[in-house]
Amino acid sequence: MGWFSHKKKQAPTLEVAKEEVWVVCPSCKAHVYREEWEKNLKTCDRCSFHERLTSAERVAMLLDPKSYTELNPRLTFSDPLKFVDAKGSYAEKAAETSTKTGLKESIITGIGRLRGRKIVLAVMDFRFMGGSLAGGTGEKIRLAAEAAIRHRYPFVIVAASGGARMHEGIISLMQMPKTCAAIARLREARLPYISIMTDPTTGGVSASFAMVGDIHIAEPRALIGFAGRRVIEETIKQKLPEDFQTAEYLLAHGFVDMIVPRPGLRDTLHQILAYRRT
Amino acid sequence: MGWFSHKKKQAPTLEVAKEEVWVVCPSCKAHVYREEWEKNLKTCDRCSFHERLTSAERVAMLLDPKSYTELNPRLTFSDPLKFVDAKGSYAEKAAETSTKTGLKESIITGIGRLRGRKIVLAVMDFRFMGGSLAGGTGEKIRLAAEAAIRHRYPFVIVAASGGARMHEGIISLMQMPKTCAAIARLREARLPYISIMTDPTTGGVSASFAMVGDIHIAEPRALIGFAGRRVIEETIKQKLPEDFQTAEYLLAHGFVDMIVPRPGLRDTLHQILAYRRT
Amino acid sequence: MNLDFETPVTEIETQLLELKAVADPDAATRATIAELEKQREAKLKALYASLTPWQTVQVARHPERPMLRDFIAGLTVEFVELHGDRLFGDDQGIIGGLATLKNQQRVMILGHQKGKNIEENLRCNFGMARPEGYRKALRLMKLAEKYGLPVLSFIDTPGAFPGADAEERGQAEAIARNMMEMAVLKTPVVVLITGEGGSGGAIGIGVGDVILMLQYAVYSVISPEGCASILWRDGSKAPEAANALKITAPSLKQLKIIDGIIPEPLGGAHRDYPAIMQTVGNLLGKTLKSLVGVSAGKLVSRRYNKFAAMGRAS
Amino acid sequence: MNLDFETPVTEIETQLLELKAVADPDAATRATIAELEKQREAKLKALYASLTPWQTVQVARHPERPMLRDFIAGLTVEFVELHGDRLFGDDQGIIGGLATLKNQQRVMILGHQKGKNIEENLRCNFGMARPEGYRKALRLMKLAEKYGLPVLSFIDTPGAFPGADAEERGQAEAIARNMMEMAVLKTPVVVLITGEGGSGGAIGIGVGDVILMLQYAVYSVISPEGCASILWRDGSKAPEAANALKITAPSLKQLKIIDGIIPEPLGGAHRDYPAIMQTVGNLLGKTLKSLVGVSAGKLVSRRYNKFAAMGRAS
Ligand SMILES: [Zn+2]
Ligand SMILES: [Zn+2]
Repeated sequence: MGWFSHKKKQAPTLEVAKEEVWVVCPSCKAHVYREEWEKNLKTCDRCSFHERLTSAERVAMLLDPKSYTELNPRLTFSDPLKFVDAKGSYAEKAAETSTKTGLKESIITGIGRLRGRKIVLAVMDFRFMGGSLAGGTGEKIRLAAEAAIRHRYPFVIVAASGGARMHEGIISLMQMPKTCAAIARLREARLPYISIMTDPTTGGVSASFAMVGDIHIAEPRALIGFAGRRVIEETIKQKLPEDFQTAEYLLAHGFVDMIVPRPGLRDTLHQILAYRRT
Repeated sequence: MGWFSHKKKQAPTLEVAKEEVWVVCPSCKAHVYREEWEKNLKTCDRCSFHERLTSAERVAMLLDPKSYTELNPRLTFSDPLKFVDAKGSYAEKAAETSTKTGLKESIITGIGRLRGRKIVLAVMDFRFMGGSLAGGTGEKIRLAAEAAIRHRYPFVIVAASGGARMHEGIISLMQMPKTCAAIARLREARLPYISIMTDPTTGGVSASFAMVGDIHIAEPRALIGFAGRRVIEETIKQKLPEDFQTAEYLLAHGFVDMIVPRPGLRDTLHQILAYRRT
Repeated sequence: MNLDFETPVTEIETQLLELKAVADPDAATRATIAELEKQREAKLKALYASLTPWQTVQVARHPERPMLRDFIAGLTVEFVELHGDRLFGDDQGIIGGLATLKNQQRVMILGHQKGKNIEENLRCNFGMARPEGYRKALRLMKLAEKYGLPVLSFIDTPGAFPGADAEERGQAEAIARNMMEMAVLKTPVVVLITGEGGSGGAIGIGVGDVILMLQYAVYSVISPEGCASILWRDGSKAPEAANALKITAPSLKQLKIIDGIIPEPLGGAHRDYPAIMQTVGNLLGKTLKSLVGVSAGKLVSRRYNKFAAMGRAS
Repeated sequence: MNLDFETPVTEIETQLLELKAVADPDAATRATIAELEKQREAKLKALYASLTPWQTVQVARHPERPMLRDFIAGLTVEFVELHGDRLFGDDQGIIGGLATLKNQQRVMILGHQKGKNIEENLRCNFGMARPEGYRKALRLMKLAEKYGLPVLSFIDTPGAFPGADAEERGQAEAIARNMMEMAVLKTPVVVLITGEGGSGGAIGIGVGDVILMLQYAVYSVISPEGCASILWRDGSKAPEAANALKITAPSLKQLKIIDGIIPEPLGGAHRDYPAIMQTVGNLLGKTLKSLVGVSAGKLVSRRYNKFAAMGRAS
């Protein structure tokens, strides 16, 4: 849904020379010691720019070391529509992406400990076709939610997605109700379901599992929204304000419980999850 | 809550000479045959002005003849605060009103048939201290809701009130949660609860049982609102639009399901109540 | 009003018009008229027997295609419209209310409402709903659950309204919440895609026990134009995108997204309202009968499994 | 900052200030200071032993009276604020979040938030909430129900905000819905009136199992000024109205509207934050302990009976 083009504008890659000791913040251009940049989990404490993380980095940052066992590691993308577009076949493109990233789909799910507490964690990965929501993604979320219910663990999801993956057409669209039906079961089981919205959380993902969390935590400045900015501007024939569809905008409009800089995420989650008494 | 003063402005009495064959519509001043005025249940089909009805008129207009048995007819106002103001004692004022109107409180409740179907009907009467909500009013609504649950009849309420009655102070305020708790029980019992908002439905009544109906039916041009118009204008230091807090305004803003001219109320209720299958 | 690809038919129809305009036509003229009518029907049959997905999109978007109020007029003997979301407003892009079908079955009907002219379209925003529309729909569905009424959800929208106000008031939340609540609604839900199944805007009221689709309706994660402009870098490649996206009823039936295809009269529903009403009415009657006896628990678990199966690596 | 009726005390305090300003006071000065302090306390005790309802209103509205964030700071070891109603906005007139009390009891705290200066008051609208504030409160209460957390609702508001926008977005609906849902919330609810119990604005988050009230708080169906301007035709008759309306804690306890009065330190809570926090903390702890074991069903039926009894012709 109009999000891939977005990739170029929003996520300037990091200008860094391997042996360089410095990192230049893509947003405010500040020069930051590489060490400090890593310590701050690739965020800029001057302008709070948050660089995208891989799912592996996300898991490492949230869970206790060596506490993570992946669920459904072999579940991979499928090609229900035998989709071919101007750039060739979806199956090939996905296979390529898979080899390049080592990922089998746009999400990894598993069970691990967060400061000692067992949780089910699902983490999307923008590198796999923009973190787009497709059959495999929805299925892994559903299976993870079922695992949470079986073990009675809280379920935490980290959204990072350009929306539904067009290449799987209607199957991708159906992952929206499918994941929401799974979240409804979590609610029935009175299990905590925390949604962490990172940059970007858009389209079909914002309009499904990401937006029905008990508690919504957004990373600063994350782009969170349903319709594409350009589509909206064409519709209303006006420029949108700078902060439109940012985490801060959603906080002001009532859709996000809190904005937590990345370094504070793990402790905040630990804090919140202690409040479950059912 | 600031509504009595309202009585003078909003409800111009009917200029009619007993033996006159004409009635002058207080709103558009049209001359209407008395017979036609009565046939239209005291409404003007030129400007849709709806004159206030007494509770007895309301019952007669909605229920099949001789099908109405009153519930708690002897339940009367009480004076928990022994309230006395500049105009004297509340107890005396209420007693006077009672003698003048034959009413014991601002509401009458009972069981009757609406085109053959048994319902519990509660009808407020503006003549009794502006239809204000006080201890006796809340208690009769609660008891009526309990009767509906016992008999598994739908509950229909006709609101006509200036809000909570100051003379019973906090007791009046407590009728708001008390009635809402009774409505919650109706919901639990899956019994239809229809709220008919007539002129005026304001203050504590609009902010309690009148506004949590399965279906909201408003009479045309009825004044429906929470805070007093004058209070709001003082707060925002601006004049409010003419249609502010009218039934039509609430329809546009999503708080009323439909506006039904009085002559059509009985059939509409009959229509709606046929849809209950639990 | 005929579609571009129906030009062969249009030509015959223009001739027929001229001939029929003749006051009292002689035998020869009458014979030609009959012949032309036979040709017209054959042409129409041929065209509609091999519609391409992109042509199907045109039929699905036909301005005279029956819209929700037409279905309500054609399928019910009574409709009591209910307004408002009890929170913010009364969106005209989604309407709904209590209804009695011709077979006397009482239901809650809701769905997208498009306009037949510019004035109606401005009022109902071309069938593109705002959050308050989805929240009204949810209120009506919960009311149906309370009264024990089955829900009939009609889908025909280009998509959820992509406006700044809609975004501001939580279009994403409204759609997500609807799907979650519909997934566990304790009453039968029948979904009928009649025209355009516009992505999130459609699935926002599209979770049900039985999903039916009119023969020439379409249902897609993105419009063919949108997909073409992104994956083909060229909006004019919409026909290719339409092919690739598998958005027609036969494809969706094959992909097990829908449960039934409702045949349309020759040349599409817009050419014969009574016929489509008859077909839809019968199928709805049967479908409801099959669902009404099922316990709420069983309905909900079957619903969960139905959507769970969509996208499982078969 | 002293109140008008405290002028006798203020006089003594001014003298004390002067004397205490003396660098190293001689024995005589020290004796006078001690004497004056004894007199000050006696004066304060006398005044507060016989506060009129109208004087109580002044104390309840005192700008330095502890407000919700003060109670949160004083009663909890952890507070995780939660924002937004997931529908329209994040009202600052009502705030809430997860909290751990000093006795390690985990709760959901919510309530009206007033400001200590004009800037804060503009942000939180003087503690007068809009519909989105009540809807945020309801979301947090439902979350507490899901997590099995008791709810602590702090009341301190002049009333629900009487603005055109608040009316437009359904202030009446938001308050009515809250009372209905709180009536059947399947978790313990403790309500604490700390300052002004402003009519509908208060009861909108005021339905609970135990209703506690600070000694000098007030709780009324209408402000004394509002009542006076209507029933006495003269706003300056507020003191009479305050008497007639029975809005102080003792009267409300007698009328069985509240379950307990929390004693305040001499001269009101604003004169000794630590003391009031201590008292409130202890009572809350005990109250919660008494409720936590009770089944949800019993809580809800007792709640129903509690409010049913209010106004029954005794
Ligand atoms: Zn920076
Ligand atoms: Zn008139």
